[in-house]
Amino acid sequence: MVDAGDTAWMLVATGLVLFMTPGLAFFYGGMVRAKNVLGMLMQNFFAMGLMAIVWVGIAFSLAFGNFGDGGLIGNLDFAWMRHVDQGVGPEAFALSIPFVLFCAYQMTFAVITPALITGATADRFKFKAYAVFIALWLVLVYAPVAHWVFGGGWLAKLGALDFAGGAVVHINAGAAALAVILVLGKRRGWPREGMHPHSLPLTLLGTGILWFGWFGFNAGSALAANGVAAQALMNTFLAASAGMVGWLLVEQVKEGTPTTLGAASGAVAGLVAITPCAGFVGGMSPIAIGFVAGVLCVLAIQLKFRFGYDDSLDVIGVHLVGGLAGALMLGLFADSAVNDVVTHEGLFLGGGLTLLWYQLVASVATLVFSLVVSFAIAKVIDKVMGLRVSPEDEDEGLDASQHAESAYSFGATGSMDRLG
Amino acid sequence: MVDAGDTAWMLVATGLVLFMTPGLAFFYGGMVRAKNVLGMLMQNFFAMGLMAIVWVGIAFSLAFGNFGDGGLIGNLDFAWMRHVDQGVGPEAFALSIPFVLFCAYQMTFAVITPALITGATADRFKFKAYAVFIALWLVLVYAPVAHWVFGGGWLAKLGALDFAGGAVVHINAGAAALAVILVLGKRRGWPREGMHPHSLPLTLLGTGILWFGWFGFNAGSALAANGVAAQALMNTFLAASAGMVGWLLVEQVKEGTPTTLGAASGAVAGLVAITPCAGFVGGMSPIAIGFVAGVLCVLAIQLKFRFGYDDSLDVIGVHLVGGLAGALMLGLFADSAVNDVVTHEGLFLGGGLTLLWYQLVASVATLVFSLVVSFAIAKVIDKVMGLRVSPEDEDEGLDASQHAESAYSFGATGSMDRLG
Amino acid sequence: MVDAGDTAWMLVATGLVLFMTPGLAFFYGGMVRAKNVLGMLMQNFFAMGLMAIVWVGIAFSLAFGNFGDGGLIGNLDFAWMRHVDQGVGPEAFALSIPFVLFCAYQMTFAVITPALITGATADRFKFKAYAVFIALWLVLVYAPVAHWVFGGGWLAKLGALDFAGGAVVHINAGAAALAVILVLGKRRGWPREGMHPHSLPLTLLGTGILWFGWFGFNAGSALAANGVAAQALMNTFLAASAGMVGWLLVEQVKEGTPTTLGAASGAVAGLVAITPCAGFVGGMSPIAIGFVAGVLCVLAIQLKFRFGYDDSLDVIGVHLVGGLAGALMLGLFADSAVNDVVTHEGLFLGGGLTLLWYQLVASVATLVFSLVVSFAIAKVIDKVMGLRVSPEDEDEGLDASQHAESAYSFGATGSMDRLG
Amino acid sequence: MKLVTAIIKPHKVDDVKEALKAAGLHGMTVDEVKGFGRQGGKTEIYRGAEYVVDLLPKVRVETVVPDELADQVADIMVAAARTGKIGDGKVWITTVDKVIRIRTGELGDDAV
Amino acid sequence: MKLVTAIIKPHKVDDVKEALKAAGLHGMTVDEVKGFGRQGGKTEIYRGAEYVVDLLPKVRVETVVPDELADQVADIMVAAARTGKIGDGKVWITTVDKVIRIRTGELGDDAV
Amino acid sequence: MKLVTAIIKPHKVDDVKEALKAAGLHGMTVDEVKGFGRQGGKTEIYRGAEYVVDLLPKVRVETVVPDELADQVADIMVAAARTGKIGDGKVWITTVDKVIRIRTGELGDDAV
Ligand SMILES: Nc1ncnc2c1ncn2[C@@H]1O[C@H](COP(=O)(O)OP(=O)(O)O)[C@@H](O)[C@H]1O
Ligand SMILES: Nc1ncnc2c1ncn2[C@@H]1O[C@H](COP(=O)(O)OP(=O)(O)O)[C@@H](O)[C@H]1O
Ligand SMILES: Nc1ncnc2c1ncn2[C@@H]1O[C@H](COP(=O)(O)OP(=O)(O)O)[C@@H](O)[C@H]1O
Repeated sequence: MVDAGDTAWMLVATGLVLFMTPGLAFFYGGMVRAKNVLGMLMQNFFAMGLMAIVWVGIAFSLAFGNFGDGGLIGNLDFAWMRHVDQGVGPEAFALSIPFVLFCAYQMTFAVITPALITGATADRFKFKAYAVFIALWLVLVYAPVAHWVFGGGWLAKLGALDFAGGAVVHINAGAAALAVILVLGKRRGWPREGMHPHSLPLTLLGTGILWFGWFGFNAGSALAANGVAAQALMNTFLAASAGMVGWLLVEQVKEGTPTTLGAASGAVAGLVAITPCAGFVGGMSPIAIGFVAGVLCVLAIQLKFRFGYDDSLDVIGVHLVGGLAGALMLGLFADSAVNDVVTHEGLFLGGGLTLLWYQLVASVATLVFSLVVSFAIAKVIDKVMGLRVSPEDEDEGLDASQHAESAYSFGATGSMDRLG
Repeated sequence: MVDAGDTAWMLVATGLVLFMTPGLAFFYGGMVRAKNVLGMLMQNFFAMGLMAIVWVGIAFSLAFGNFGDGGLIGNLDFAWMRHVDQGVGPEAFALSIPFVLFCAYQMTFAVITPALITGATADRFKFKAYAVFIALWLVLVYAPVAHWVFGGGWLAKLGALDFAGGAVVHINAGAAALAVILVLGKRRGWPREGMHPHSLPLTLLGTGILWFGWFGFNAGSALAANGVAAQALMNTFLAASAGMVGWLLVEQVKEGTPTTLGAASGAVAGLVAITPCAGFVGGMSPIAIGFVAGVLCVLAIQLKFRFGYDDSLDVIGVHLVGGLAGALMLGLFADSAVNDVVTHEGLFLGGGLTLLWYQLVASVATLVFSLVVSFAIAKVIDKVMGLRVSPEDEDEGLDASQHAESAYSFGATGSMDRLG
Repeated sequence: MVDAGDTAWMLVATGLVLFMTPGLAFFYGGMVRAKNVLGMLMQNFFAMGLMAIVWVGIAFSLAFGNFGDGGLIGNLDFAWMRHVDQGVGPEAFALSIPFVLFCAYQMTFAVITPALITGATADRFKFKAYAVFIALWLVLVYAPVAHWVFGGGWLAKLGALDFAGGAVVHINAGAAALAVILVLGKRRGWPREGMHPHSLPLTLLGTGILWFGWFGFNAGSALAANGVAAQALMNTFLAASAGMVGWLLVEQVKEGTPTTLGAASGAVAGLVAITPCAGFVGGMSPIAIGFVAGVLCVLAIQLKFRFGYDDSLDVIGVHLVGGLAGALMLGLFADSAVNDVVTHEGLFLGGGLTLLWYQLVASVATLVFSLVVSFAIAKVIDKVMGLRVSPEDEDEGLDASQHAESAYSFGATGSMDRLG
Repeated sequence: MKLVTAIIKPHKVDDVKEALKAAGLHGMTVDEVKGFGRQGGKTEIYRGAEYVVDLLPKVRVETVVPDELADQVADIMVAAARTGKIGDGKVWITTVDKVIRIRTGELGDDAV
Repeated sequence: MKLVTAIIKPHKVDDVKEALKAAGLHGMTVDEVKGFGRQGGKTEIYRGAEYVVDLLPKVRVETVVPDELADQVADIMVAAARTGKIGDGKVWITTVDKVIRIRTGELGDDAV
Repeated sequence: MKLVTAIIKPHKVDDVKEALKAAGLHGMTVDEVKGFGRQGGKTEIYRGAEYVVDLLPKVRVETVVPDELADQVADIMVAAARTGKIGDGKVWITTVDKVIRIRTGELGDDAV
């Protein structure tokens, strides 16, 4: 039966996660140069447009059809909104909210996950190629992985845990980001030139919205307004805080100066790492998880200079590494007192290595699958229509070249005359 | 009896709709030139100040007093907060939330509706005249129309449907916008000069907030955390997405370039059109409704060049046209399986032309009433105190001339000395 | 027992109050000069990091341990998250939500209260000294005062009322702000030079977020989704509106021009004043309270020029004065019909002077305690590590000197070369 | 060659540009500056106190022209930029020793 | 007439303006520029890596003055803008052939 | 002394800076300007209508150099800023009567 309290919370949680995509747009948008900010915002906002339609059209059904089958992919039972109505949905889902709300809530995940990739591909992804890429990616990569984990597929059956999408969202998007930039190549001038943020206040605005929205992302994944949701919210908060502190401490030690971008990035790193753990751990664990993630990620973002791939805004360093860290640390901290879904406790709670092993399997499977399929999609698109803008367009910036706009006009000398 | 779940949702929904007005301020504020941005923000924020007071003072009572009388206007039963308390209110309202919360929720609509007008009148409305205008407008135009539709007045009795304010909010504000600009006249230099947006990121911020807040606007109009609210949220999401895609497709075909402003505007067009339909349609209908609205509105905003009225930021093109489109499309798509309030189904669901006819009556009635009375109010204010700023003030910009401020000061040479 | 409706609301309310801290960051950040904006944002965001950890580590327990003892400070029962779980907590709390959620909700207050101080100390507080200051302050000042009032300490026992933190948050932070600036001294150049806002749109963004979030702050303080929460939300809304109108009226009379910064500040003044009253008053009282606060605060911010202390962004003028005004006006307007916790009604409702006296005691006690202890902490830190940046660092700005960053880079000539 | 520099009111940029175009000139460079002069400042309100902002927005227009056109171009600018109100700005002429078009290396009159 | 141009540190603008005012000068035009010089750059941190920003914010002040005042005005500016630390900037003087006040058409010394 | 002024494309700033450094020059001042010229404008779309933006972003580079270096410096700038496409900009040279280093009061060649 539909419960009003649970429904109230999930209505809001859906809104909160939806709001994260603009938040992500600003987080990334502030970090690019002024000539590319609209390109970045557009890619994120456009995901809110296109992904929603692809989701209800087919991807939701591929992810959640045949729920609990332990398999690789769903079916078409729910495609085109069939059976997606105000009832609580098939019994297997054990929902206390309308099924249509469950679908909308999951839709917000399907919007933001491909959008995460845009941070790595910043400043050079052709808009139309991007649009085609994310449409294919949602169906061919996201939907299956979501089925494996959230849809009762083989990883769920195996016993791997993922509360709100450490694997489905962060490892998945991070691996895809790596695949796409391997095809795209580096930005012109990188790494010699410092392509520094054009507006850190915009990035901090994004951070604030992300943090706020992440309460919906993680606590909403309880699918009810209950104790687990409350615990997930507390854990989310603490991990973000600890991630920030961890990242800043490393900066302080290494450079002598904590930065605002570091504060923002550290909080996000903590949020990423707590995502798989949010409803499964308790006590001070989230502080440990967030702190480790903050420290790890600030070190990980230096790898791109070593290996020479241009992960422009550090999607791999933060989401892939942070997602892996979180998924694995769940194998250390999972606590059955927090959530009885936890059947094998974490290593530090005396549960041995079992869960850690499952977590490793789930992480590696997601990583490899996403990397390979995403690379293939990117390659095909590159052949067919070109993945990257021309050098001239890149120099001019995405705003002018892809959207015939300019982001800012503060001065008095930007006058235009209407043509035709 | 007050239900905690429903109350939880409506507390939040009230907050969400409240947050839309700043969202609208940024949506519009980004589109004006840098010298007018504070003028725009001020008009929107000031609506949050003044309208709230006028609402609880008298307008709420005029809108919702004599609930269900099938008449033209309410009475003074609830004026000055009388009987507006923590109980569920008069039985006719059939509320499961405190009446004071219902009043607050409706108040947010009374704040944003007049604020919508400011997009059309950008850059030239005298601030004090604006303040007087919206105060009178809320009482003389908004309150009666709200009574007709939401307060159980003649349109409700007739059988016209309006879930969250297609007529009350969008047609109403759009028609008022047209009336006011007929009195105000065009901006100096328009249409020769391109008065392009000074900060598209600000506009996109507004878009993100509006989309987020619109979940409260539409799903909140269920007044409970139930299946209808869930359906309304899903529909709202999909219509925004489809509106964006529709608008961008037209841009792609016409100009070869999709723009970020187009993405923002298309999403808003979809949101406007779904507003009257949100809790009455299901399945893939919201995608059709949003898509048609996106396509229609991008074409409609060209009308101002044809007819020579300066609807500066396209309130008429988006809210009036989008509102009409939504109200009428409800006559096509209304589905009694979604909401048993629907007694005559839409044309496409085999319900014939009845509902479509009611919708047409409601739309035209609202349009004409708002146009005529708004025009009269604007004319009177123009006579008494002048509606428009002087040409010098307009050239200088509203920020300096109306508020003695400047919006931005990034540089090092903006020093000031204190006088006196 | 945990109630889903109440829990749904409190999950959201926690998110809303968390979101206020970024809001505050932008509200303040827009008001400082461009060279100091990151310094300001960092101080606020960093509070979200550090304060959360200090809170669950010890301060929560000091504030809420020994609940209802009528004493001066709590104990260590809940330190380190002990007993902070998914149950409803000790009976004395009479909660219908998980105790861990109560702790998270209160945590958001512990984050924003020290952050409020940053407005007074703008442009000159050394970042590391700030970090140490707020950590000590949370434990030595905030936790005890929270115990006195929210934790059933001596002021609660006495009969003083404080719905959502007029004393605990606003008087407390305002007095601390005064203490710190007495140690810090004035900004270089003040008051001769006008250090005007670098981005009023950013300040208005902050205002919008604060207003939105304040619904969670005040209506959330009901700790349930009930009639009192609804009333608190309505009161919060109206007081903000009336505060804005009051402030603007004074500007209109004094200077002939209402400003957008005035609109923002007036709304905040109204919100501050209604904070202690939100769940205890009804009818039109919130309009009176907000209006008086708006008028009072716009006059109060001139005091700094008279007395020569540099309260940079008017924390004292708005939070200390507004908080005092609200706490005392509760002694006038408290209404037992609104909330049966009110045992002595306000003077205007025929309850005599009793409550007013309690309110005065609570206000003065908080003010004096906070002023004295905060001053001592600031002095000690100043001795040990220096509280203020060097004159060169101040001239260069906090962004460069404290964080080795610059906030904005709109142009084409900000290129950088990577070192090492 | 001569360099004609004009400091004008911002909203006059388009008029000056059009006037130069009409006179057959093919290039100019503009930037936003702030001017202090007889015009005095404007008053802004901040926190209820009045402040004078005495550096006002202006635009600098620079155009390099052959010697014989300099006076004429200056006059065109003066005419196009005039509002008759205080703060209209100045035009001045300086001598340029040499001018080169970067793209082609052309010199002198051919370069502009 | 002479054009005296100064490149100075941003926080010295007010001092220079006051000094010119005190010397009875009625006008100047300023704009924000970036300077590269002996001062070297400042270090910024981005993503844990250090970068040098070697174009530093400066302000350009231009004032047209009668020939006989040029040296004196240059000295006033030098005095007002000096901090003694590297990066204080330069002042240079060039010759102006003609100056016109837009509002009135006045020429030469009358125009400034 | 001579003042060499270049109007160049924004993304050429670093190249020009490096070229000047390589040639042993110790200072320059740059600012962002907008240029109108043969290059024509670029098209922006606003609300489904096309607009031409005919003031394009450019950067002005100014460097004061000893007389004998002026031509050489101009050539260096021309070479470093050239893309060969329309809109590359101009370089011009004017005569400086006097130059002072603010910090030390040094004059002429010693000042730059
Ligand atoms: N001596 C000067 N040198 C350089 N620029 C000047 C000078 N005098 C005025 N200006 C510029 O011209 C602008 C207008 O000058 P002002 O004295 O206010 O009015 P007007 O030119 O109408 O007499 C100033 O804002 C400043 O930018
Ligand atoms: N040769 C030059 N031509 C033009 N501007 C110069 C030149 N040399 C220096 N500048 C300007 O003067 C500023 C200060 O110069 P710098 O060499 O750093 O210090 P200082 O003037 O104290 O010796 C530079 O940032 C630059 O703007
Ligand atoms: N006569 C001129 N005076 C001053 N600046 C000029 C002049 N002509 C061109 N410019 C500047 O040089 C830039 C490039 O000129 P343009 O004519 O477009 O191309 P090109 O220099 O390649 O022929 C212009 O944008 C403008 O800033």
